Amino acid sequence: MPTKISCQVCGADIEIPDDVLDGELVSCPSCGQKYQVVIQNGLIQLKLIKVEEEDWGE
Amino acid sequence: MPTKISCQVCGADIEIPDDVLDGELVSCPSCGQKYQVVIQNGLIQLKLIKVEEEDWGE
Amino acid sequence: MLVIVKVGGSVIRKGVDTLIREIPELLNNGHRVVLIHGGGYFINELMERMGLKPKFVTSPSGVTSRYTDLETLRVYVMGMMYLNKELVSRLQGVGVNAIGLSGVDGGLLRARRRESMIIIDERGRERVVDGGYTGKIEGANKDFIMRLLNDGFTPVIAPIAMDIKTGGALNVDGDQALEVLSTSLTPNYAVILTDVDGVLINGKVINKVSAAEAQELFKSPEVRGGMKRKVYTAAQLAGRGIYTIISNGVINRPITTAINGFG
Amino acid sequence: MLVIVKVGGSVIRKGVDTLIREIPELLNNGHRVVLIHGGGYFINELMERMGLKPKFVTSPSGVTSRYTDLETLRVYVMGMMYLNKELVSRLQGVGVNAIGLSGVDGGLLRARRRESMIIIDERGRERVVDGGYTGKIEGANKDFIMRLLNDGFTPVIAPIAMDIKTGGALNVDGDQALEVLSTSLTPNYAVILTDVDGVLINGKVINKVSAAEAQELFKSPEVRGGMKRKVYTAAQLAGRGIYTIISNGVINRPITTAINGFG
Ligand SMILES: [Zn+2]
Ligand SMILES: [Zn+2]
Repeated sequence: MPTKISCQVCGADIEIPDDVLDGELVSCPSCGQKYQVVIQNGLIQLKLIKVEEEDWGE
Repeated sequence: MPTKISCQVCGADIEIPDDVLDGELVSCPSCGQKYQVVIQNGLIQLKLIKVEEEDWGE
Repeated sequence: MLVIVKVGGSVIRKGVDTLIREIPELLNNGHRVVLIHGGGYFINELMERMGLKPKFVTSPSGVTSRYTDLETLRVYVMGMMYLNKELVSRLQGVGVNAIGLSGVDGGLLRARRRESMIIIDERGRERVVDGGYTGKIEGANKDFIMRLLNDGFTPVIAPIAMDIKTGGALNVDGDQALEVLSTSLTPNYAVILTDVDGVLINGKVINKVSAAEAQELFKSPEVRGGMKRKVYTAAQLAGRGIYTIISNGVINRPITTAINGFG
Repeated sequence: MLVIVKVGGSVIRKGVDTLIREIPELLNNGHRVVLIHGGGYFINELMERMGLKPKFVTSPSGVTSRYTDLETLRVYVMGMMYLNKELVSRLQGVGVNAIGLSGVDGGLLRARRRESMIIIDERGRERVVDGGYTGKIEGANKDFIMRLLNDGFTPVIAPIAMDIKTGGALNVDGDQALEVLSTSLTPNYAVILTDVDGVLINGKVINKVSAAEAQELFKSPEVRGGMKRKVYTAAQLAGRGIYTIISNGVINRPITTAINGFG
């Protein structure tokens, strides 16, 4: 039975897969908002994401 | 039949072994002078030696 | 005249004899030179020799790139500083008072570490992971470089920057180092030396472009991979009024040829 | 006050945390510091990792020592410059504007290559062979170091010198680098940091010696190997009127402790 967490933007349920890993991205099926899954002490939380996309390194 | 070369100091014969290698040291059996064997184009010559002895490197 | 030259790894691999020979000539004519070098190929060789597998990550848009974990960073610093000392030795051998530096030395190149990145994992899912040890250069210690130049030194700079937060070393792009240093030092010319004759479009060499043309080139499907980065750098610098040339580094007098070709 | 400190590889291996923490404190109190480092242990580790067997030669008097062929030199430069950047990063991390240099950079340490050496070969015969890539330091670029100190930099110097004839890198002894730099810069103190409390004679620590005492110590059978070289260095420097201390580098405030212990 997959965990469900409410979207912080639209309130819809977001299904979290059982084999979810820390850092994984999930999207709200209703509004499309992306979240980063944060797992701490077995507790699953969703964090609004902000990730850099640029040219890096040699 | 080993090669023989005259000592530049005392004139005595210095026997050069058949399996001599370039850079090898030989001594005069008479006066003790040390030489470095220099082999160039199959030709064996003797050079009076001068080598540094000090502390080097890490 | 001040010339900032990025010597690509491909040039180092094929041989820097002509480049090294040209530097004392330029200095004798009163010019000042700053060299920035690459050397990615050498890092690959070193990792292989140490039995380390290069790590790669795939971005959501499908682009695969090297991942600089701590072990990779260590090999990167070793390898780049080795090449740096090789270049300095070669220059000292022809009477040039070169000084080799990483961006950590004297806080020469300060960068922000990429803290996190999104990748596509083995299961095909998007995931946020630690960004590893690559950085985006935010500033150069201009005073330090100017002082070295005024004192008669020829700086040779490795593509390593200093993490602003920790002081640690970061892998940075050599072309980006050229961009930041050029923006800061405003040289007469910025020269990018590779092992080809500039950018090839329809089989024709393009090595002189205006800012607008560079922007166009950047969009061209014929400009790919490392060359895309170079054209982007050229476009950025041209936009700031700095003459920028992408040229062949393994010919005779590569820097003079590049500059004369620009005229 | 100017202090020149040689940080032995044994200290780097055991941890430089206390040393790094002490540097900003010394600088804030108006002192100037030049660091020279070793790191032979790391070169051994790297060679092993690259599947390279260290080469050794035996002298006619029976002493076995490492032989620095070209391949060994390359690993030596990589490894030493890696440690150099590590130290610089650590210092930058505590706000010290460190600058890492090899002796090749700016011709900082000029050395004469050992051109040939006599060894006992596999067949037990004496032979003259190429001396490899070790050197004896003949001079330091004093002006360069003084200028860096005046500009507020803290130089961190790797045990690599420049071959006077070719500009190439040479493996040089770190204690010899300390000796030459101290003779040239005439610091208030020269400090040799190791992982022990100075020289042990009859179980008693000796860390303060006059030139004559150092000469005596040098002959003592209890002073062996690397420590013999350090005592020799101390004797040389003491003879030139420079306070020289061999001290423990892995304690709290190692430099201040060394200097205070001298008083
Ligand atoms: Zn939603
Ligand atoms: Zn004789």
